[in-house]
Amino acid sequence: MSENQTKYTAKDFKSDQEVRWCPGCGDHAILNAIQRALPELHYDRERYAFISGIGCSSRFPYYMNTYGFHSIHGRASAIASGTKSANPNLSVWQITGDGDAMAIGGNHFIHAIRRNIDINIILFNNEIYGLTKGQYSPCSKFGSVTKTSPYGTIEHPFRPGELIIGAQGKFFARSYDGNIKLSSDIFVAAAKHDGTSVVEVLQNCVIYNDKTHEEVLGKENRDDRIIILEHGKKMIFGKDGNKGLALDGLKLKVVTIGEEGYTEDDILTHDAEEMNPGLHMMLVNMQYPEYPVAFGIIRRVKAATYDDQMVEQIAAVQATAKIKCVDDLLNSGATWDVE
Amino acid sequence: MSENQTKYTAKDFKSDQEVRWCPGCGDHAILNAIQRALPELHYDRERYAFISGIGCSSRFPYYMNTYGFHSIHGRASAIASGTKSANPNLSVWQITGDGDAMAIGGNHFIHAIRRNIDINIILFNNEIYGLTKGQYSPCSKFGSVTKTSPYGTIEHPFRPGELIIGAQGKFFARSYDGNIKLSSDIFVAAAKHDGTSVVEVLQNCVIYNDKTHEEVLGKENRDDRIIILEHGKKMIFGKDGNKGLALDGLKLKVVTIGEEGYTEDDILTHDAEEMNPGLHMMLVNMQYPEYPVAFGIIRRVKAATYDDQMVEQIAAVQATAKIKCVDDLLNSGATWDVE
Amino acid sequence: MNKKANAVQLDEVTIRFSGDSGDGMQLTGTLFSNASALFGNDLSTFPDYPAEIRAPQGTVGGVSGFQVKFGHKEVNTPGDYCNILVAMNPAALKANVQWVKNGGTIIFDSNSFEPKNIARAGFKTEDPIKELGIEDFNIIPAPISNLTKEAVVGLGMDNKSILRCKNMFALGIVCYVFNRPLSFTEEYLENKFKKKPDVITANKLVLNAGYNYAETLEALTPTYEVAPAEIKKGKYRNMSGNQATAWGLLAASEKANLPMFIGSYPITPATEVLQELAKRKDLGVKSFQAEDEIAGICTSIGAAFAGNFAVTSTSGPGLALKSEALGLAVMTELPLVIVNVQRGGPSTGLPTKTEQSDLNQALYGRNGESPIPVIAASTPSDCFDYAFAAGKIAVEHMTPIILLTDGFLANGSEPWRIPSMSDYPEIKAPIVKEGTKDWMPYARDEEKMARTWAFPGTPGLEHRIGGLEKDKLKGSVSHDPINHEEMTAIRDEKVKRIANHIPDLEVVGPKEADLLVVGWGGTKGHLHTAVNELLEDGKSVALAHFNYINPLQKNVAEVFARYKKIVVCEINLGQFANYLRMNLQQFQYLQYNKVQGLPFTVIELKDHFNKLLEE
Amino acid sequence: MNKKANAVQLDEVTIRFSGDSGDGMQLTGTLFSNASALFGNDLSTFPDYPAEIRAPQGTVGGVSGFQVKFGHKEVNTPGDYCNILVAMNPAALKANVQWVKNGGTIIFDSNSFEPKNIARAGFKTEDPIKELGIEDFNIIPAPISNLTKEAVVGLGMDNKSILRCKNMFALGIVCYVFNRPLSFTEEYLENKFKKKPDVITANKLVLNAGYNYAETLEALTPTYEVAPAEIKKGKYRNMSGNQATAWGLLAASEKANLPMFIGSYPITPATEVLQELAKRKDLGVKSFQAEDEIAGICTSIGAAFAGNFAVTSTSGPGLALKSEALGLAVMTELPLVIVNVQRGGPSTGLPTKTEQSDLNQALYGRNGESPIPVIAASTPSDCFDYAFAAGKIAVEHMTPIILLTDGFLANGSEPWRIPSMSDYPEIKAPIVKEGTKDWMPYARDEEKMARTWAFPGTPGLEHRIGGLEKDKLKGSVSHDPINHEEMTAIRDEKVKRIANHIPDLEVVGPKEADLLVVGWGGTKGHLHTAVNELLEDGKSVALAHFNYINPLQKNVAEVFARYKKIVVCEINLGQFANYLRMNLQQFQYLQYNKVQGLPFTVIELKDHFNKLLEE
Ligand SMILES: Cc1ncc(C[n+]2csc(CCOP(=O)(O)OP(=O)(O)O)c2C)c(N)n1
Ligand SMILES: Cc1ncc(C[n+]2csc(CCOP(=O)(O)OP(=O)(O)O)c2C)c(N)n1
Ligand code: SF4
Ligand code: SF4
Ligand SMILES: [Mg+2]
Ligand SMILES: [Mg+2]
Repeated sequence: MSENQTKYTAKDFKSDQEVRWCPGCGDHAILNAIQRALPELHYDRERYAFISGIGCSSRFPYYMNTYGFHSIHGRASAIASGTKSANPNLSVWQITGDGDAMAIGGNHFIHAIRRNIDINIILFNNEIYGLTKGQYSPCSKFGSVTKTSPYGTIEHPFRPGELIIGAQGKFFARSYDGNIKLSSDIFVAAAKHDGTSVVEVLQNCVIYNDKTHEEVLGKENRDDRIIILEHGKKMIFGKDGNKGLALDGLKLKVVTIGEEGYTEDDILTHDAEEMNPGLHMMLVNMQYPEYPVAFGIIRRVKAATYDDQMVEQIAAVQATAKIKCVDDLLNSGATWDVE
Repeated sequence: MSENQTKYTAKDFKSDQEVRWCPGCGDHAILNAIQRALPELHYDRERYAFISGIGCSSRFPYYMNTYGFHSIHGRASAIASGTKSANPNLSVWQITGDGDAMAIGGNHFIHAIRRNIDINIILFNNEIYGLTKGQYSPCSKFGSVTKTSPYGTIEHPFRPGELIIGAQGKFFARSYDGNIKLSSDIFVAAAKHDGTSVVEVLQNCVIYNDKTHEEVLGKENRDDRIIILEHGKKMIFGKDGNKGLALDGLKLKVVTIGEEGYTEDDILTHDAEEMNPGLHMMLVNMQYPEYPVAFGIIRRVKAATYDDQMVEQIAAVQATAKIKCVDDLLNSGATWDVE
Repeated sequence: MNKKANAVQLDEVTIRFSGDSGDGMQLTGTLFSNASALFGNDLSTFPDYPAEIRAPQGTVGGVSGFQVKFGHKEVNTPGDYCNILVAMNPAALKANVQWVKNGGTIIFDSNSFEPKNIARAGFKTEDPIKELGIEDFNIIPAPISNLTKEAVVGLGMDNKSILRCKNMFALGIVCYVFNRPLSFTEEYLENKFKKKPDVITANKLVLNAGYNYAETLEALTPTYEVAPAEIKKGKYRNMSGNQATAWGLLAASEKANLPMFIGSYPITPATEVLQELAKRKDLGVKSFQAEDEIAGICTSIGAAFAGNFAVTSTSGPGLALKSEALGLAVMTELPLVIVNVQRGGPSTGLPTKTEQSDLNQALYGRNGESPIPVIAASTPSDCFDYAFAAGKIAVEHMTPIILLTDGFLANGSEPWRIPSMSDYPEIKAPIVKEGTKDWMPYARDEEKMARTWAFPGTPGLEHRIGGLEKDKLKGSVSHDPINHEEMTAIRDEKVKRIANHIPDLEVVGPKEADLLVVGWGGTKGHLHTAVNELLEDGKSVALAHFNYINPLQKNVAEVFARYKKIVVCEINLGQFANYLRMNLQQFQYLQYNKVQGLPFTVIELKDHFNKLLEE
Repeated sequence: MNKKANAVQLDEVTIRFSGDSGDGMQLTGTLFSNASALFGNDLSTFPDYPAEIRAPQGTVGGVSGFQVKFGHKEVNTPGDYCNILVAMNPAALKANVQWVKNGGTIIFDSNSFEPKNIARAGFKTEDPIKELGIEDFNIIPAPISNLTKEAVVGLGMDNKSILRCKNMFALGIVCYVFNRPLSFTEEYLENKFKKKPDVITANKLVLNAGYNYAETLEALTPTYEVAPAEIKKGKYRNMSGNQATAWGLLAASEKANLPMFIGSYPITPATEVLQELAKRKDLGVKSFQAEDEIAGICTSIGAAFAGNFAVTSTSGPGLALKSEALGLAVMTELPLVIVNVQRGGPSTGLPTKTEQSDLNQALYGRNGESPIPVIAASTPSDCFDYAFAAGKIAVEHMTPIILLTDGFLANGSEPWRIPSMSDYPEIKAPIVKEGTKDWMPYARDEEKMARTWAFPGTPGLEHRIGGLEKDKLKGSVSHDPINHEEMTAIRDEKVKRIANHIPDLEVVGPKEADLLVVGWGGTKGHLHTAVNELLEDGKSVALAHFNYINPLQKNVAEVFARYKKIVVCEINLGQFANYLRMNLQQFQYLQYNKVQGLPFTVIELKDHFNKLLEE
């Protein structure tokens, strides 16, 4: 895509619509993060299209002063795929919730990812259906008590990153609502990546699933329970910056530098661009308390995108085609004259 | 499930319906393999329910002298989940094609797997839509020329095993139509496994995608291009039984025993029961020519099943419940008398 | 509680409680309604939630309301306009003033009427009362916030917790005005907050403070009394439409002696049906929250195949998604109840509002000739009976059936006399027994034309079903042209024959009259009230309200023939009217339609009927 | 090619080619048809595929047929019954004998009539001719297999390849009988097998062998001649319904000057629409094979949002799945053409057979008040025109529109005079230009009531659309009751106004008559032929065939009023008849319905109409 001069501030992306999320909802922060990210991207404002399904999170497009489409539940990936194919010159963003993307929208979601169509999917994961007032989602923790699971769920939750990689995901990153800087940096990277990029943002629903991420993201302990990965950098974390991830056979292991003989050299260096998904899979699957939860860009690998190839294939065929218009077509092949 | 005396032969599972697949279609062999497997299982015949979607492969239930349901395109996983939940005492099998399971049926497929409901899914993968006469499927190789891709597809195919593991798959095995013994053994193991088991069977469609698996499965070279994994056994393959898989950092490597200093000790031992999916993911992703393609039971790990837990949860609640019938319910909670 | 001497006797009263979403107005309304029910009034309630997303505090978009009408006669609607509005903030006043009867009473929290809140609510001046032109209403400003704070002084509560008790102050006021004992509410608080004695204390203090405040307040005297209604003796409970639907299905499952399975996906305003059933593990319910609506119905079809009493619940957009699978249920002739709680459409439409516009979809929304019976409930509590009826038809006639309710019924509630299950008929499932000789899956009984049901697991009955056309006896796939024509006719006739098993259409009012009002489903309360009032005025009018839609009852033509004019009233553009036109072409149908996401008002109905009578 | 002296002149002839799925009967039929077209006959063809799965060789289930009727007058149907049946094996004879005219000619491969094959076909005796009771037909056994082998002796071909040429032998025979030059077929073979000269040689040899064999065969003399039809001068090509649909859409996209996007999922019998468009990368078509039908329509909606000419194609079960998203297209008022190629229902039904039973679904299969225009094509080649018309309406009226065709049209074909695109009207998309001041997304033009279309990428027109109810001007979300009622009325009226932009209903036959035959969609050829024949017999009958269904044309009532009786003929249980009842209640409608997965026959139509005329 062609790029222009920076000319926007976050404010330019605010629409005139009153923001209607609950006070304290994590969605507000994510909205801020996107509005902060876009000015970094140098696209003209009219080239953005924000497309969502249904859910609290999916109200998002109304709050963006860009083109927007608040569609129907679960179908945003398909609609966004159509929009991007129809006009590859647009910067297309899908906004979706854990229910919207992974319950009813699961099929379109994995197929968009498989096709590697160049859209940016921001997945607001609050592990609950917010808009319908608190039923469990496919991401709710095992045993969650919700309105439809009064005795606790009996379902194993999806781990979004794992499913995405299983669906041939080429770009996966994780952030959380509270970290606007991290989110906004990741959104910029996601937009710059060619192909489907999925960013899971852990988001707090104050009303129906308050503090679901607290164990990991609570301010107290956060530094010891999360790791923010950066491509090319050592996998180091912790309040004191002395913990790290090392390899133990085929598994990952948390070690403390300077203890049990571990030095910084033993710590793995993050390679987001490795094609083989093995290690990335382990990283997305890390769960507290055994591991810190991984944030940042976990996987970012290059591959042909659907929209580019569509354009190229059409151009290649047209370059040598005999049929240039419908009249040509109608008169092509077997015809005969009646006189 | 309770077990009975063996009392059946393959013939007992043949229905009176004329088998209507093309002569030479790989489906015939898979039918044979299932009819050979069932007598090993000791269930009474009436406890089997075969449930399919739509596709050539999905005609399968008609040919089985068991309960059967030839449903609608893509929905077999959901229907089978309902049948199993309604009567956990049944042995429920889903028969599906690559289009049925992974195109239109993708969402139900990954959710059944995630829930780990105890059904056996046999996925006939011919990398094409057979019944509709030859359009590409989500599993068709990149660049495939088909009726809907006259200039070659521009889509990255799913690798079923990878998607299944990404969806929290607990049992995944791979076989091919030509190997009735292998298929039948795997079907028996799949049935014995508690939880969703998915068996991908590489199947040849002689009419619309002939020889799509030939490069790997062609008789000539097959032995050097596939590896049949067995739990607890070394990962050895090749015509001469001297090739094997070893670890190279975080990656797999094909080595020849006795060459470059490799001995049998360097060869990995297959552990299908390892919970961490990292290595299993690498195994399902092995592609010729870099690697041999893996067959056999690649992953088989234990986890709570949806149907068991549903039964247990109901039993636990009922054990102490005050409400035993609808009259109790109607009279429970806040009521008042009008006199 | 001392009965006040100067209490004014009223026939019926409508109160609307309104405030911010967080103000607890639904609870306040419910508690007041329950107290009134306990007192012996008949009543009807309806909550008016804000649209899906909680708007910022203090804005009109975030206002939540709850209306209750109670009376000493039969009460069939929650009332068009209210006599009393309780408004907890300026936004609540603004949003609801249109629903107050001319000259009605407005009690509001005067502490919240300060400039910031007034501006937030979108008033242009600082005097909302004047701006709204309601100076001559009975305006009662009450310093609710401040008095609430005072009431709990010394308990050491933080401000937020204190303000959460405001609603109890309002409730206290209203209880005083209508002479309702506080005991019921106090009991409720004690049960609800068992583990938080502080909360109990605080709430009780505030409740009583409100009561006492009202007593000392001149503006409120005289107090009112709505005498108990003369309602049938018995044990009562409050029932909302969704709860009644869920329970009616449970009743059918019990009477059919089949385990219950519900496969469903949450959607407003149908979600509570799933939620109610998910609670009922005690009754063995298998509730399956599916990944989407398609899986909702497909798991249910799978469960029906396995021999369970199978149900799926949804609202309009979800029913659309179920269309394809509905056809499979038609073709496989499996029993299945589809509950559709209608909301405003098309598309996502107005999800929290009521409408009757899914009738066409229920009747025709499938490929091919795909007949499905359709019935509709008409009051919150009769959802129980029609859910039961749907279950009975499904199982006995071996067919999917669609039960239509709507947002108005679903969320509305009314007192319900608890029946005994022994009053309900058995449901006889045509299950094939083990050992049945020469059984054929698609052979059917002569009368109902229902096929029989063989459960997987039964030895000797192994068979295969599916979505392809079936041989009319063996059920195997058949491409035979004549067989297809016969099966098409059979499926059609099977649904038509249900008419032999349902009660006749009954009419409210005279057997012959100038005007027959026709309605169906959730409009019954309003139509009934309007027609009753016209009858009291001596007008020549009657009401034929439909619960059975496909097939129509057998006596409909005979009923219609007795009236000079027929007007079909619906919350849509005339879907039932058109359905009548094609089924009973011999009559002329006038239409009265409203598509505002709201129920009819009795007033507008009466006006319209009067006009028709004069023409 | 020498014109034979003793050739008998015929007005029209119907031939049916039949054999195993692998016998190449579709190709044989197509080549013969093309040769006839080239010769100047008018014609109509229809393939009769076996049901979805290839049955084992030699069984009745595996028989594939191709029927062509050609004549020197206008030919509107592929013929009810055939004059000549070509049967390549016993199963083909068995499956098709019911379609041979009494006393007709049956040419069969006598070599294939050996015991094994006879048994496979399900004959009980060894003499199929006798068993079928057709001894007095004109039975012509020809040793096709053996003579084919002889013809290529010495070419060193394997048996399988040789037998693949059998169909050319049969073609040769028929070409001789009807005096068709072989040159056309030879040219075809040369083109098709350019890279396989051996195959060309073999096929040509066999073709000529068949021709020569027929010449020497007494039973076939005299030969027949069907003189060229007097058809309009011009350049012609053969068109099947699905191809015509795809190309008509391309034409609309070109005339609208918008790039074309199709999001679709394969389904019988609609798949070729997608396939045809997937080929057209030369014309810039973006074809998106989606993961399911929902994604098919949703990608198209996304493309329409982005400013493409968007299309989605499917058949009944797929349309059911698109129901919910159709509502979104209605609400967002985006242009979108939905092609639905009807097949036998309900559910999977009879996927390879034709039916007209998706009309209800097209009209009503959505939640809420969700009006969508519906039009239907009526011949294989006029699919082009109605696809074009659908595109024009969609874009100019800013609406989704459903185009109905059916399996009979989709697979049938007929010669088509190639038009020039300059004969087609421009399509004017109401696109908003950059710089438009004070633009509002839901403001609309007075006449059509279409809103305007702002493409993402245009500076200054940033806006948001969606499935929630819209403010009638700004397009933002609105929960206002009155706005909802107005928008409901606007959406309804917008579709009704299309009636101002479509041609009037035309009648075939007299302006007034005893009987008006009414049909719609794919039955036109048969109805037309039947009515024409009755008119020739001097009967008082006329035909009103509908292509525009919603809205109806403005003159329909006026037309209907001129006839004594109206009979509505449909391949369903009466969906259009019911639609007419509710729209034009003042008329009485008789019905004539058939639901066998087959088109009407002209004979049964005439019989029925004659009966009605006599009553
Ligand atoms: C077809 C359909 N089914 C169901 C719904 C009801 N519904 C709306 S949003 C939602 C789930 C929302 O959860 P999520 O996507 O996680 O978003 P959140 O509200 O948590 O941000 C559901 C079930 C709907 N609108 N449409
Ligand atoms: C709702 C719906 N959409 C589309 C179809 C058409 N259809 C039938 S089978 C099929 C794909 C079959 O492919 P696969 O599942 O791989 O089975 P195979 O025939 O290859 O065994 C399609 C697209 C259908 N029957 N129903
Ligand atoms: S309900 Fe939860 S997710 Fe929705 S706006 Fe409120 S806090 Fe946010
Ligand atoms: S079309 Fe292909 S998959 Fe289908 S029956 Fe024939 S060979 Fe098998
Ligand atoms: Mg959520
Ligand atoms: Mg396939």
